[in-house]
Amino acid sequence: MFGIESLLVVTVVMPLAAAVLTALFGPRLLRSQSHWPTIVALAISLAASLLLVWQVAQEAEATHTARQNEPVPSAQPTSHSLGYERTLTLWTWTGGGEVGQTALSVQPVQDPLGPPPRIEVTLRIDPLTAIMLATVLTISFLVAVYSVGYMHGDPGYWRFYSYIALFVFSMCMLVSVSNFLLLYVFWEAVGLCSYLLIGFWYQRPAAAAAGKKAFLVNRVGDFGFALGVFLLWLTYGTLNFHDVQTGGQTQPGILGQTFLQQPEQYVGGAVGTAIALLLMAGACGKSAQWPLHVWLPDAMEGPTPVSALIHAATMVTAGVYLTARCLPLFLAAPIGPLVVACIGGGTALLAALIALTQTDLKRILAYSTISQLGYMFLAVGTGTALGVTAGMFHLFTHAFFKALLFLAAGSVMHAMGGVIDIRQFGGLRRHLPWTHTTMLFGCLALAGVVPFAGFWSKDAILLAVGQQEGLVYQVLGWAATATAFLTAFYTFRAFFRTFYGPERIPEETGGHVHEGPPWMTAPLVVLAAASLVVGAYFEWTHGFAHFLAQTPSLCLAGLALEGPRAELVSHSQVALLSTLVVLAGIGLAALLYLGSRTVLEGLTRASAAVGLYGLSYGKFFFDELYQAVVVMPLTGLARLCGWLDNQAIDRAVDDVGAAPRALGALFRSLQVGLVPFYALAMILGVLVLLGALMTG
Amino acid sequence: MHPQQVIFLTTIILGTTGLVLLLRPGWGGLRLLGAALSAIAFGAVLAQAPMIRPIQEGVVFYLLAALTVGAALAAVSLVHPLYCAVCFGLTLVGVSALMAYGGAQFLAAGTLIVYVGAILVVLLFVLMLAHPRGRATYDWNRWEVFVSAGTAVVFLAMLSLLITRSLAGPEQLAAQAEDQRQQTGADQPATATVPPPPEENFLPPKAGQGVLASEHVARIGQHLFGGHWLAVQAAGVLLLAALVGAAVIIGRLHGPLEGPQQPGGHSPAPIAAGQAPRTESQRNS
Amino acid sequence: MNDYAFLHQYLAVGAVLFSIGLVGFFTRRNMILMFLCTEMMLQGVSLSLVGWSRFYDDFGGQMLVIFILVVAACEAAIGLALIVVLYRQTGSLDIALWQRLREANQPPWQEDRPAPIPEEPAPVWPRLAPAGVRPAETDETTEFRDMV
Amino acid sequence: MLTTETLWYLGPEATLVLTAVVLYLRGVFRRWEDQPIAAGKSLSQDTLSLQIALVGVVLAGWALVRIGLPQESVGPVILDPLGLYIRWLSLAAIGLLVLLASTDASRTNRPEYLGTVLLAGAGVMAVAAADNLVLLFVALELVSIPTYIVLCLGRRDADGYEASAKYFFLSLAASAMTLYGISFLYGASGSLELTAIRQNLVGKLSVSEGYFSDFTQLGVIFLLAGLGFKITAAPFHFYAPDVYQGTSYPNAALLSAAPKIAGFTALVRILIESLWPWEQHGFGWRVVLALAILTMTVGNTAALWQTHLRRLLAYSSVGQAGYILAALAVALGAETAESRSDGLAAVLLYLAVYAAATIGAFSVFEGIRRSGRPVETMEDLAGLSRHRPWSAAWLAIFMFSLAGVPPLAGFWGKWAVVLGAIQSSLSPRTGTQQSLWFMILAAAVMLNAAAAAAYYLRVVAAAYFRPPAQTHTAAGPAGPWIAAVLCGLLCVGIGLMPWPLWNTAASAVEPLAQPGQPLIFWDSSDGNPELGVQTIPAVSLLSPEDAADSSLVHFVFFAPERD
Repeated sequence: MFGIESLLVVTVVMPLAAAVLTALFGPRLLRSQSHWPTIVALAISLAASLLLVWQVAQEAEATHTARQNEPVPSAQPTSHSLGYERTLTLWTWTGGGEVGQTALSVQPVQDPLGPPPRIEVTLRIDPLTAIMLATVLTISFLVAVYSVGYMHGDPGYWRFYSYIALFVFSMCMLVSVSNFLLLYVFWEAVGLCSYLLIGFWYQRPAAAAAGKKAFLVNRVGDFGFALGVFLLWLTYGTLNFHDVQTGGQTQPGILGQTFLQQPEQYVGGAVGTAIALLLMAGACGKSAQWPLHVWLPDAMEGPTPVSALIHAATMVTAGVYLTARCLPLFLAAPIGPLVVACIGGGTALLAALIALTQTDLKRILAYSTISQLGYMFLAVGTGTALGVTAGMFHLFTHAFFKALLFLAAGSVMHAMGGVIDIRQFGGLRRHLPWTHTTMLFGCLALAGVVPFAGFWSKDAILLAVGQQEGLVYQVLGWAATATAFLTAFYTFRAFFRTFYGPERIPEETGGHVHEGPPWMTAPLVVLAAASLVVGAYFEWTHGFAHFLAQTPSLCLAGLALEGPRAELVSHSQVALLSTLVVLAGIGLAALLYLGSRTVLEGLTRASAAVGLYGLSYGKFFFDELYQAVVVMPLTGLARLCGWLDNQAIDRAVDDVGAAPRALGALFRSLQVGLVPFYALAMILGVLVLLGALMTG
Repeated sequence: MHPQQVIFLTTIILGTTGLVLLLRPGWGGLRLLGAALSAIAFGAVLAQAPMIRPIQEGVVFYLLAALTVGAALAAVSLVHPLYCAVCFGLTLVGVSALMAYGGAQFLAAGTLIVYVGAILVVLLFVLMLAHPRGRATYDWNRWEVFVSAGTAVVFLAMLSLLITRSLAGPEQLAAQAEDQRQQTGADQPATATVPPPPEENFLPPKAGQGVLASEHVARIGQHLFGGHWLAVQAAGVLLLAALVGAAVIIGRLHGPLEGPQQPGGHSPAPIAAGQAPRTESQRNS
Repeated sequence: MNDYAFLHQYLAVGAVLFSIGLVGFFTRRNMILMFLCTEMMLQGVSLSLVGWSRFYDDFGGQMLVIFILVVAACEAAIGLALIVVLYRQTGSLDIALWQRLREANQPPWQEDRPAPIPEEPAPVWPRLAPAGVRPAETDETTEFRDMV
Repeated sequence: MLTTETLWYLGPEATLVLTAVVLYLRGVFRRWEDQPIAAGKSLSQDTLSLQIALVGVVLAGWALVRIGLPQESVGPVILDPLGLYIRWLSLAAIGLLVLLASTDASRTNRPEYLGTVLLAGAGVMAVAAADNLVLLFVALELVSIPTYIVLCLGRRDADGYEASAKYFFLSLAASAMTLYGISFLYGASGSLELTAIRQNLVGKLSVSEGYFSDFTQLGVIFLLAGLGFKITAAPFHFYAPDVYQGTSYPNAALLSAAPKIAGFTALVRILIESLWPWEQHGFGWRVVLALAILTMTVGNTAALWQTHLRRLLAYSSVGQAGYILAALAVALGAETAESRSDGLAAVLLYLAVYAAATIGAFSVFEGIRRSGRPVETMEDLAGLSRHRPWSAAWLAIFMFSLAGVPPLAGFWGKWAVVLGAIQSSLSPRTGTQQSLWFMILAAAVMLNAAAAAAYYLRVVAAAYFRPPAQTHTAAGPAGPWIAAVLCGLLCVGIGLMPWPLWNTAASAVEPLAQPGQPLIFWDSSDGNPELGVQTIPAVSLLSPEDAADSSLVHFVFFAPERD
């Protein structure tokens, strides 16, 4: 009953059922109880996914052990598979042509019309998917519980839960499909849910504009992604991840065993680079990496649980997932990993710099998210087993503490009556003790203080980067270290300004500041505990790395299965350095925000004098730049087209359309209501006919 | 210019002018001029037809035609509606006389009896009932006289041109045959070098039912109750419907009239909207 | 030849009557006169039919005329009833009063200027001469005096 | 010769007339004092008259079923499939109108009203059976005169009287023109019998360009003018919007059904049965084609911004008349028997689907009241779908059918028309100019259908999408409702299965469309035939084979087979 396939299906289908149920019965029947279908479904899904992780771990271990024990016949290198994967094909959609016509060939198919389009609607489970599923569902469940308190009384309550459930379904499908086309479909589906949830309070112009912006910016990336998928199709003749057995023949999937065991078969050169860059464009859009990072801060217009779930923990990590999943494709491209690393490192530093001066608590966290995602890309961009593991590990831990931070910020916001500007409140620690404590955990984790989760994963990233050869990676390593310092600083800047200092309560609270209901505090506590323990546990047990290493696409020949572990010496060096840096950041923040104001003001004035402050506060003016370079010309062009359309085409069409109206007005104007006139008109008609008879 | 076109244009110009003059009241002697011009125009229409020969045989016809057309003109142009009705009666007399002259004695009698004896009398009755004081402004005020007269005269001119055009060929054939007969003697058959084709090749056959025969009325009866018996029955149904309908329309047989009528029923309520703004006194002056 | 002459003349008179009826139908606003004008049009048709009937020596045309008579009688019955009802509504026989039903955006037709009513001279009735006054002599009386 | 058998075959008409007489008698002998007139409510409960009328209609239908078609000539009537089709159509329409009139304002004179409606129905059926122009004329008057009466009875207020007056006077003028046309036709052919006209015309020199051809064409012109009034062909349609607006819904339904059926039947009888071989090369089809285009354009464009429902439907009926005229033009201008048959069948089919949809629409409007008063304007329909969802649904069906939306009956009517026009224009034997004209006709029909959809949809939109202000209620008796349901079923049924009706129509026009023997004609290449005998060569009858070879022969006509 609890076979892996059925567990997978249950995991995926439950949120969909909840979404449909809530959408159908929410508005009339469930109303303020609309959260129950989602919460129950997510609980079931969560349990199933945890079970799934456990079973996958068992089976992967068994497979691994068996494979290690058996002697590897060198003559038949393909006799055993790499890693562990199970696929479940729901159905096959063949867009014409006979199934099995495709010639078995690992050669790239050059003829675009050669193979018939053949789409396998297949779910897959492998360690990468299992980790993603567990992460997504854990956070989703906690956020759903939290939202019961946070969204209480909202007129769109059922709508919210319906969207959330739909999002979770899409996200689960995104990480568990085994086909690029379906990946693209659910890639768009999560984007749609994100759009719907950012614009959840669509009556507010800012929310509507933010939703639109997110959608449009994502379209840019998605366009690249779609081109990448087309190029994959043209290059490989299939879009499947896995190999398909048809009629005794094997049709190799892009990320299937056939290719993985002969990684030299991956197309390199210009085509491979193009594929990698196009996929990276999609990842940049979804994960808010430079230069497509501008939508994420604005996405904070959505409800805070949405920010926590979608824009911190799950959806935005889809880009990292995609990069990790397609790592063989990136490795095949000459500069693929380097581009990924550069974008990631640069974005990390850039976002951290912007976060320094922001005053909106959620926006600080949003830039922090961008920065941390940059870390992950940097790690994956190293192209080593250590790097990928570190990136995925950071993704995993980051989900917990960033969700925690957002939920805590939401709690603050909830208590402050919707105010989120850190200049307007302060010294809240007495009023919000639970929030204070849990957010402190989150901040420590984000800053990377021993032994919180962020410390371990960030250290792993720094280590992985530091182990790479080459000047670029060295620079990136130093940038990452600087980012760590900045992260610590801005994190605690926000923390201190919120909870310490003189007590300031904005008027919107109505003098009634209180902690949220248990629905809200319970997830905070759970997440705080997780922020404390997950990093240390998995780091010490090496369970995460070991488990993840069973993922097929990470078992590439170029990546040593059991790659060189970090030596203890370098590990301690990195840990020491990062701890020092982080402590410096925290200390600086304490000095500036807990101590005298004069230092802070002096520093601010000094940085403002050289323009640095404005640069940071203005988010490096990317929005303005895009406005000037992209939006304005496009708007001008659109205006021109619109003018042409209105004045030339529409005018012509209107004139044609007005002809019946004019004719009708003419004919109606003859209806004067007088009998003699009507009779005269009749006779005039006869006269015309008589004239026709006379002349011809 | 073809003589037909001359007559065509003359008819149009003279007729329109004449009718406009005739139909504009208050112009005194000009109306007489208009009547004269109209008579000339209508005479031109009649004059396109070949003369009835011998002339003494045609004189009666021409007199009757002049009477009919003249009375008809008077009927549409006279100011006083009672005079109009009387002149229409005169037209009917002329028409029935023409019918009798054309071999339809029964119809002549019927027209006189039905039209003059029944319809016209009822018309007069209603007219006098409605207008005990005689004329009213609208009785003779015109609606766009020029356009109406022009339209009707152009209509007549085109019609007459078409009729003349259609009949010209057969008339010419018949005249040729007549000439040949007169040249060769009345009792001799025609021995022309180019004999005209027999009529039945280009005209519908004549029925030869003896319209001008002495037992005219008997034959009418035979046809009426022979081939057209169904039409007679249908006409009976028609009369029934008309009688019942007239009774029901006018009768207020059952129940009150609806609509904007006053409860008393006697004081006529003017139509409120859309009517020309004029007072009761103007209307009935 | 006279066949054609007769036919042509009857058709011409019929057309003239039809046209005169049309003129009257257009220009008269008295409903009874309008009705009368349509009857005049029918008379024109009847004359044409009689002409054709004679030309073809066929009774069909005369049959039709008989039924025209019948139909005219029916129409007269209905029409007069209708006219009386209409007269009851407005107190007038003017057809131009009935123009309420028309296109919504059309202004009502109005005559631009009412035509003047020609004044009739007051009738002079013969009067009895007052007693003791010698009646004025006319030509008539002087002319016939010696005969009396 | 008229025999008793003839009367037997005219049983349906006789039944209707007798029923009308019974109704008139009931009107006379009814005990009016029993009815509380002052209360003003119970007079509409005179269901007995309604029952009598319905029984009469049913009996007439039974008689129609019983008699069928005679095998041989039975007297001076035409009892052919076309006549049978028209009689069925008109009888069905009359039955629906009687049902529709059950709520009518005729409540003061309901027996007379219903009897007169039945007489009008008998008139339409008599038009279909008339074999000569005299009976045809009297039958047409038997449609017209009851219509005057019904117009007067149906609505007794200023608007109603104005509508009656307008219809009456203009109809008089139209009658005069019809008669004038008949007289010219008589003059051209020397007979008033429909078949004799053809026999007298065909084969004579006069029919081509000769002596009396102008008379035929004059006759066609005046007949088109007079009958064009009945079928609301532009420019003879002017009365229609005013009269429809001023009268009640049942009267408007009667006006849109009975005179149209009668008028088109008369046109088909005269133009096809009597004049067709002549008309093919005459200018008849051109005139009809031009009238068709003008009519549909006038009706559909003028309807676009109407808000009064009856006025809108009046313009709609003008536009629909244009489509039927288009089919008639196709039949007249057709070169082959097939396309002639197609055109005529399209006329019949379109008449049926039009009658069903338009009577249905009027029934729906009659069946609802808004705050106790009939609906008049588009605004009155607001919220209809909320209050009377079924009425709104039926209304939508009728409007879609009138607009010609595919799954409904109206689509097949337009389909037949457009198809006929296109086939005529593609006919290989057709001249270039003729092809062009029929192409223009097809384009005009399609353009008009597109433009017309706008205002039909506006009605539906008004019923469905406008916010309701007042509630709609039913009008009381179920008559209009039943009529609407029947019409709706017809629209949907014909729409789903058009072939039975189409086959019936096609077989009904089969005798009319039979091709005849080729007949020889004369050479008119060199002359002006009206100027004299010199240009007329000797007439010779050639065999068909010779005709095909002879270069002298310019015109090849088809003579009827039946003689």
